[in-house]
Amino acid sequence: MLDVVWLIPALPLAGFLVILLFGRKMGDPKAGYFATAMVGASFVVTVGVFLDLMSRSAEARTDQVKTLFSWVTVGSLHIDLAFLADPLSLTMCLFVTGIGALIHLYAVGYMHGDPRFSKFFLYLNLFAFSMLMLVLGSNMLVTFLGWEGVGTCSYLLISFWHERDSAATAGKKAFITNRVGDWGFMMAMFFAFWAVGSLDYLHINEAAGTLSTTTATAIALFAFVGACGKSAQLPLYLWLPDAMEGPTPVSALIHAATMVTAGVYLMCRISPVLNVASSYAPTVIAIVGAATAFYAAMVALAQNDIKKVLAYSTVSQLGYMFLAVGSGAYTAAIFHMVTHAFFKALLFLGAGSVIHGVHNEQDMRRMGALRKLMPITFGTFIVGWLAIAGVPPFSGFWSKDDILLAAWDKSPVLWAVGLVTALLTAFYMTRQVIMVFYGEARWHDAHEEHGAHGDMEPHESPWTMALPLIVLAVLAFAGGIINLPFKASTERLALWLEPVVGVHDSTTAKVPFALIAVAGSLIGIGVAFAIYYYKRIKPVEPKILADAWGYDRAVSAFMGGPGRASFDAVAWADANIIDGAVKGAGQLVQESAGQARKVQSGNVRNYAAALGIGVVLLLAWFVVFRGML
Amino acid sequence: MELFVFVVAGAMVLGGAVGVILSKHPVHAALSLILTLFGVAVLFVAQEANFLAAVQVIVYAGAIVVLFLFVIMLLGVDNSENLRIEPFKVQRPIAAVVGAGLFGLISAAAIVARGAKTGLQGSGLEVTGPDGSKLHDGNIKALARDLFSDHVLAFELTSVLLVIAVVGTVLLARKPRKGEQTVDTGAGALG
Amino acid sequence: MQFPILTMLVLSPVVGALLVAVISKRQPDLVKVTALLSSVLTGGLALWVLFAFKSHDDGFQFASQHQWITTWGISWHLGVDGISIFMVVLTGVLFPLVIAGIDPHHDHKRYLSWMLLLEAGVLGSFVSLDLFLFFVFFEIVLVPMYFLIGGWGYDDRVNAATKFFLFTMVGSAFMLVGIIATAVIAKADNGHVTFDLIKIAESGSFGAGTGRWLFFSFAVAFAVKVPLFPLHTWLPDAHTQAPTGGSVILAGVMLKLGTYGLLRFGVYLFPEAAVWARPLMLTLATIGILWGAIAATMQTDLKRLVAYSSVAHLGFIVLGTFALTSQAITGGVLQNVNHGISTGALFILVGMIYERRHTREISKLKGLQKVAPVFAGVFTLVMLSSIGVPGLNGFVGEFLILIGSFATARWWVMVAAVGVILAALYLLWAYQRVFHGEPDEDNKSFPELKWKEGMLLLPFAAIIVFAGVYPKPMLDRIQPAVDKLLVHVEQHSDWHVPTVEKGDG
Amino acid sequence: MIIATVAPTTTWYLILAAMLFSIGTVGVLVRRNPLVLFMCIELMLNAVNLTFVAMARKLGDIGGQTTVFFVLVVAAAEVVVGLGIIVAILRRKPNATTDDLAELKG
Amino acid sequence: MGVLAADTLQGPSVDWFALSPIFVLLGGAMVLLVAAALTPRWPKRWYALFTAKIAVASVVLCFFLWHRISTKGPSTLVGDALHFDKMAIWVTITICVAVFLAALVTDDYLRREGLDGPEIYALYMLAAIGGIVMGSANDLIVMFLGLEILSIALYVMAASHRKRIKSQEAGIKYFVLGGFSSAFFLYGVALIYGGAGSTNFTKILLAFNTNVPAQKGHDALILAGVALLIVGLAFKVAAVPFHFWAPDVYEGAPTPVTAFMASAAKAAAFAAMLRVLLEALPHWSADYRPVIWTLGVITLVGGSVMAVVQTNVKRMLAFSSISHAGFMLVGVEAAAHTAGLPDAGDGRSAVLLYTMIYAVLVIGTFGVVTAVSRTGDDATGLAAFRGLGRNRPVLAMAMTVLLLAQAGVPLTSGFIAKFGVIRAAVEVHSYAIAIVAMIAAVIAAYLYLRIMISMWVSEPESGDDTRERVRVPSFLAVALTLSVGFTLVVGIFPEWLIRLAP
Repeated sequence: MLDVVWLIPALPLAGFLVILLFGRKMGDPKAGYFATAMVGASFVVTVGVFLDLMSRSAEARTDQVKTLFSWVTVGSLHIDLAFLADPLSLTMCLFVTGIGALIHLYAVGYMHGDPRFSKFFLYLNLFAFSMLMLVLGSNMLVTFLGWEGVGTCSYLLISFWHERDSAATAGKKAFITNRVGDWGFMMAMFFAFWAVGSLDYLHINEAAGTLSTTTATAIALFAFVGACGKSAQLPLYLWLPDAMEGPTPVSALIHAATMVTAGVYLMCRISPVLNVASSYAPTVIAIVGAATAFYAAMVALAQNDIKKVLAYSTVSQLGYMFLAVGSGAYTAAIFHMVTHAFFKALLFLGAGSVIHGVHNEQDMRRMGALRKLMPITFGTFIVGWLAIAGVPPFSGFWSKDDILLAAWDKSPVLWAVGLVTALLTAFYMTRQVIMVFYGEARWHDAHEEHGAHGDMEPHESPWTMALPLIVLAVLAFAGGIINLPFKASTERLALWLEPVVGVHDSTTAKVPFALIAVAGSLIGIGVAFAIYYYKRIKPVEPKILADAWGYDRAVSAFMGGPGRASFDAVAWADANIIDGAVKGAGQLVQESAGQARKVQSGNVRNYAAALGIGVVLLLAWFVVFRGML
Repeated sequence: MELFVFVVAGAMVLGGAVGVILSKHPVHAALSLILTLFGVAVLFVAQEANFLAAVQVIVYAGAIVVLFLFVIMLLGVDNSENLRIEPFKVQRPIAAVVGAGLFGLISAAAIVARGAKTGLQGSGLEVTGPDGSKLHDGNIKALARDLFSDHVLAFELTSVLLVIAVVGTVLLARKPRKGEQTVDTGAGALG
Repeated sequence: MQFPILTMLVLSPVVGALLVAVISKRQPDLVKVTALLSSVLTGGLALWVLFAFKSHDDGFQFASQHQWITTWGISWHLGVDGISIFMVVLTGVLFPLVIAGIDPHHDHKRYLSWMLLLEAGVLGSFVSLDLFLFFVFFEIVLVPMYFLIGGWGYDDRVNAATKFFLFTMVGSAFMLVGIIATAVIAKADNGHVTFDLIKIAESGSFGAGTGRWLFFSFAVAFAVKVPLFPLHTWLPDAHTQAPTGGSVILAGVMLKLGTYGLLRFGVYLFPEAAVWARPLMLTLATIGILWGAIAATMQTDLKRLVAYSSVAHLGFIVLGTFALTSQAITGGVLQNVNHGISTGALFILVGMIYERRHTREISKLKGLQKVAPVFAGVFTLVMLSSIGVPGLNGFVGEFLILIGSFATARWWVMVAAVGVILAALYLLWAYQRVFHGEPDEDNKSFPELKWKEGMLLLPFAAIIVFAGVYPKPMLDRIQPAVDKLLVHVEQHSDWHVPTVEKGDG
Repeated sequence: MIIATVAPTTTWYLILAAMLFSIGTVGVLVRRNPLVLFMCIELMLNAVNLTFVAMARKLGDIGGQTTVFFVLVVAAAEVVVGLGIIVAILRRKPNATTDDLAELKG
Repeated sequence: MGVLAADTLQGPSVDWFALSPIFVLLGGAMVLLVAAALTPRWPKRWYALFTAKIAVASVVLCFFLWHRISTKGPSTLVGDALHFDKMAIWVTITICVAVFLAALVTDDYLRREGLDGPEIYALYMLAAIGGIVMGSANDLIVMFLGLEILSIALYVMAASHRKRIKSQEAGIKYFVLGGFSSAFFLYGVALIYGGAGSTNFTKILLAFNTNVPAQKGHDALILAGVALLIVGLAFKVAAVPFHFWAPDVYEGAPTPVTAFMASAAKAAAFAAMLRVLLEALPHWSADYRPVIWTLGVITLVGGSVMAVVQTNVKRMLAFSSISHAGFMLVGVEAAAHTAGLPDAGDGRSAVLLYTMIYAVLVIGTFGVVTAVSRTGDDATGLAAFRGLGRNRPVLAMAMTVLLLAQAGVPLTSGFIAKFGVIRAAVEVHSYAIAIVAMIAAVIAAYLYLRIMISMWVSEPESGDDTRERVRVPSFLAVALTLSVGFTLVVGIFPEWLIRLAP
């Protein structure tokens, strides 16, 4: 099966091409089903490849490179369009195609009736293709191809409803912010090529041991800059909350489950380099991760948009993953990535279902009491909530616990930040659940305000949307079994990934920390209930949190103010100084000609005088300077 | 003796020249010119160019100046010119500088180079008799000899020049035929 | 004797132009068909050259040399190598498309004649192996382009055309003196005066001072043509005022005369000086990348924006050229082609917008994607190519330039790569303002892409994707010539192309 | 007696000629009447003639004198043509000075 | 003191055949004048045809003479007064070509303007003799006479349009300034004669080959003479600051005469300059070279810059002609570097090539202006060219080619000409002036562009359609065809002409 690894991205690509050509003819919903089928098929192939790889020995799992053709080859630079099928990439592929297929299916229901239905699936398939390229690429450039591809699809999908200015702006913002990160990615590539002479992961990781510390640090940190862009870390996270302008399946697939984890994936992929880098490199990553996690969790406390809460939550959880990466616990990062993909996709899809149900309302203050009206959505959402809150035995508990443990090994301060973040996470998720599903139904007023017509009663979603919710709920609940920390043999993921990312040895006792974490979660949930359900405590939702500490506004103000002014200055200088010099030269000629013209007075005596002066000058030269001196 | 001639003739030459440029009336200018031409003729004699002196008087004073006077009379352009007015302020200072410069520089060159010798041997100003005696028409003969040997081409070319002068005057003097309109609107309708 | 295909290639558009000029004005269809046939024939010849071109051959192929002005040591010497082959092909392909697909609206006969003459000039420039001959073609292209801008351009066309003509001529002024001086000075090595590029380059040994001055004289001309910051200000004017066809050709192939010239005549003839001038050229290129991008961002005219983007893109090519590594130069040569395709297509699209709306003001356009989704889709594809998204052609060249330059010009690359971010900024922002949003009254009736227009754009789109996915055939043909050039540079200067040591220890 | 002892050398004549020439030049620059202007040119030509004759004597070469002939012819031809042009103009613009003939300019 | 024997005069031997081009022209002029005076008015075009045939006959004779020089080598004629070498023949051909083309251009013009008659044609031929003599002179006096023949004929022709006061103004301006400057030239001849002992080039050279003035200042008279000679010639070629007459005269003179003036007179004057500086005065090349350099630079810049603001095409072309003179001075400067050396360098042949090319070019250009100026010869503003591309595309195309050639665009003869002089300059390492020349060419290009814009781009304005239609009579068409043909042929296949240039 390994030989057909190329089929994994090829199937969505085929889907893209078919929909490109015949999408309109297929129409709603056939195009959607077709797209789903392609990603589903890709999942099947992935499973096949996965099983094939499983059957091989651990040593033979890491160097399975399948080359399609030579892509960019100049001199010493050999870049093949090749796939690296190893435990890490296949893990990614499994959940990318798996969750991807579910979300495709979900989208068939969600996007039903949209005039650009087929185009949505066109982009979605293209995204799946790009994401798989990113994951499977055997060298940094193929990854970069996918990296930019997912960015482009993200752009296209965020601004899918481009008639809305905010959507268009958000799409652009996402792309450009990502590009800032891409700059880092490119620099990492350049450094790698310069130092190693190759962009192949196998070569780079093999040569990692021989790299100088400085080079390794440079590669690692530049790659991290790229990761920050893609995975929405401080200070580049800005685009992700805005990206919620896209249709909800997009948010679920791209901005929660898959694309945003690419940064984490990249860091794990080049973990050998990171391991030999200066010690401050991982520390920087860990600090940025922890800071982001905490910061975003704070912001999530005060959001009222159902998707914004999840968006900040995603930022926060990604911060967790980087905390893990920075702490050297790559397996934990991947583990959390997988579980996060399950529960966050679930939460987003649930949120989408809610939005769908309440007719495109996203403000939680205009929801409430939906648990009866949307039972499936409610039930699955609860699973997601408990998973993200870190309540055992839901999947989130296991993965988060792993990370906290690793953080403790790195530094107790980081652990403390992580713990507080976990508490906050539990709190704001509980707040969300209560605001959406409990309390009084506030959506009546909303609809009256809108002057709605007919029966606007919220309703449960169709099966295409419900089925993915249920599957994901199961995964979110049970996802933890892939890496249970009871004994070495139950740490299946760690074993599986060990040939690629190594193993993170920890001697710290696990149980006390697990208990502390659970306690934190429960405290968060409890406080939230006290505030929002029982209304015992007055909610504190400072504006500054809702405003994300004003960071976004400050950046916008900078861009619109000094940034734009400096751009204007360049444009001005171009027109007036550089082109001005050119025009000035022209004018100089014109003006001196105008002056000279006056001498050409038409009077013959003037001409004779000029001639006479010429004569005297010539004579003076010849007689005085050449003859006498 | 030669100095005396030089001074007197020089005074004539320069006086006449100054007269030309300072007389308000063109007729006076023409008369002053005659004075200069005579002075030059005298100097020719002093320089052993007797024949040229005669030609100078006949051609210049006799023909050219008469032609000038003729045109002045013919056209009646004998109104005097007010020399006190100069529309171009810089014109006269420039004229002064140019005049002084020319004079000064060429004189300087003449003075500096006064001792210079050339490697060429002159052919002599006069033809002598077979016995080396001086002939009364030696200068004329020498001129004639030179004119028809070394300078024969130049001499022939003067004929072309004269033909041009003839054709030119014919062309210029031809009056516009009847009915022909002159185009004087200098505005250049399409300019 | 070998079939003189390159001579045919250069002369067939000339013949076409003469035929077009001779055919009566009353037979407009015949005029068009003749012009098209002539350009298609030329394109066919160009493709023939491409297919007959031996990859992995680093020398000049199809070379033909005939006496021309023997007294002055000038010959009709043509040949292609990996550096020029794709420029020839691009020229051969672009012209038929432009001639077939873009309507000048009036005076077709004259327009087509100039177009074909332009093609001959451009092709001639790319295949000349004689300095004099090159100069002749380099300079002659100004004339048709001048008339195309002046005759079929927009409101301010006269000023723009004049500026274009004079600005470029100033550069050429230096080059002409430089060319002659090169030949005269090289006489000492050759024994007789020759303008033959190869002879001079292989035997010429210029003293450092002399070589630098000569290099400077060439570089000025090419820098104007490229255009390199700060000599670029003619370009926005020329592009904005030129008719669509003119803009496509201008951006597509004419600017490449500059980058091509820098490589072929600057680096090849004066390796020592080129190495010496590296810091300056790299800096100017880098400034140009950022400057062009920033200026593009602030433009209010869509076509002007694309024009400034050319300044930025060509900055990359110059950067690659003077990085003097195999990857960077190969990338630069490739990027010549890629930029020609994507920016050419962008100009076609902008031209179509102008045809429909009679404005190029970004502020007057809005929401076109809603009314013309296919048009917007094509625009998006081309735009992404121009931004340099991997998988499309624009990326490969840019990437090679940057990665190749990194070894020898690290700090410049780090700054220049910021241009990649800015490229996204100005294009996406413009795209948003033009295509996104709800169309207003004026833009509601914006017509969708027509069948014929689609056929025009299809080849562009095909190349954009193909060259992005599988650039290997191109790279295989470019690289040998580039490597040969680098060996030449190493032999004639103290330059050493860095080789990657496995692990820098 | 100074007069008897000092003979004027060629240089004297040259200086005299230079002075005459300069006066002629100044005349061209300051006189507005075209006829007088021509006369000034004649002055210049005479200065040249004087130079030629002086040189001829110094060099003992008849060529200089011959040249004076040609100058005479040239002067005559010039005057004929010049007066022809002046007549043509003055017939249309009586009493015109050179300052009045300035339509062509710039 | 030399003493001559009073025996019978033995005149110099005359090689009649070698002088035949001059005699043909002279005879042509005389026949034309006499026959025309004795017979009733000739049929239309006969005068021009006759003149053209004479010019062709001269050129044909030149071919034989050329062959003779090629085989037997150069010599001098009529008592060492004239050179008989390839350069002389080259100048003769150039001037006869100018006569030929000018006659064709003049033909219809004279009838259009109601000025028809044989005199102008006779003057062309006579002036040509002057030009040829200037270019072949081996004696300063002969050169002076040639100069005067050419000049006086031109004064007359410039003033010959009886109906245009501008023409007469041009005539008198040219005459006054011309007389003024030839006085300087003549004074220069006198001083050199005084310093060297002869006016004959061979003898001057000889005098200083054997007796170089050792003492500082002993050559002061010669130096002053060189200065004045340069003034006279610079005036003739219209070099700044001796150029002031040119724009006024070019504008005022009848257009075909302007054409003749710009071609033949310039060619003759440059040939004369080369003769004087290189053959008579090579010993002073270090003295006059900086002067030529300076004149060249200010002529190039001045001519180009002043052209920029003109609106009258004839005036523009006058300034452009000044700028071209600057280019030729670049060549002269290059030639001066090798003056008197056995290896003569390329400067001289470059200048001669330039004069030939420019002569053909400029007559063609003014030929178009002749057609466009319409009856009255006054429609020479830029506006008069508006819409020419639409109404008379072939004429406009011809003008475009000629203008591009003047601008020095490759594949036209103008480029070859410029390349030649720049190459000559670079060969002697005069880089600065070469670059100045090229930059000046760019500035000058602006004015050609303006004319082209007027023809092709500018929209007709109200009133334009009421203008007299531009006619292209057959003789003019022939002249333009030949001129454009030569421009392109030489531009594309210049080898033969370059090889010929002496």
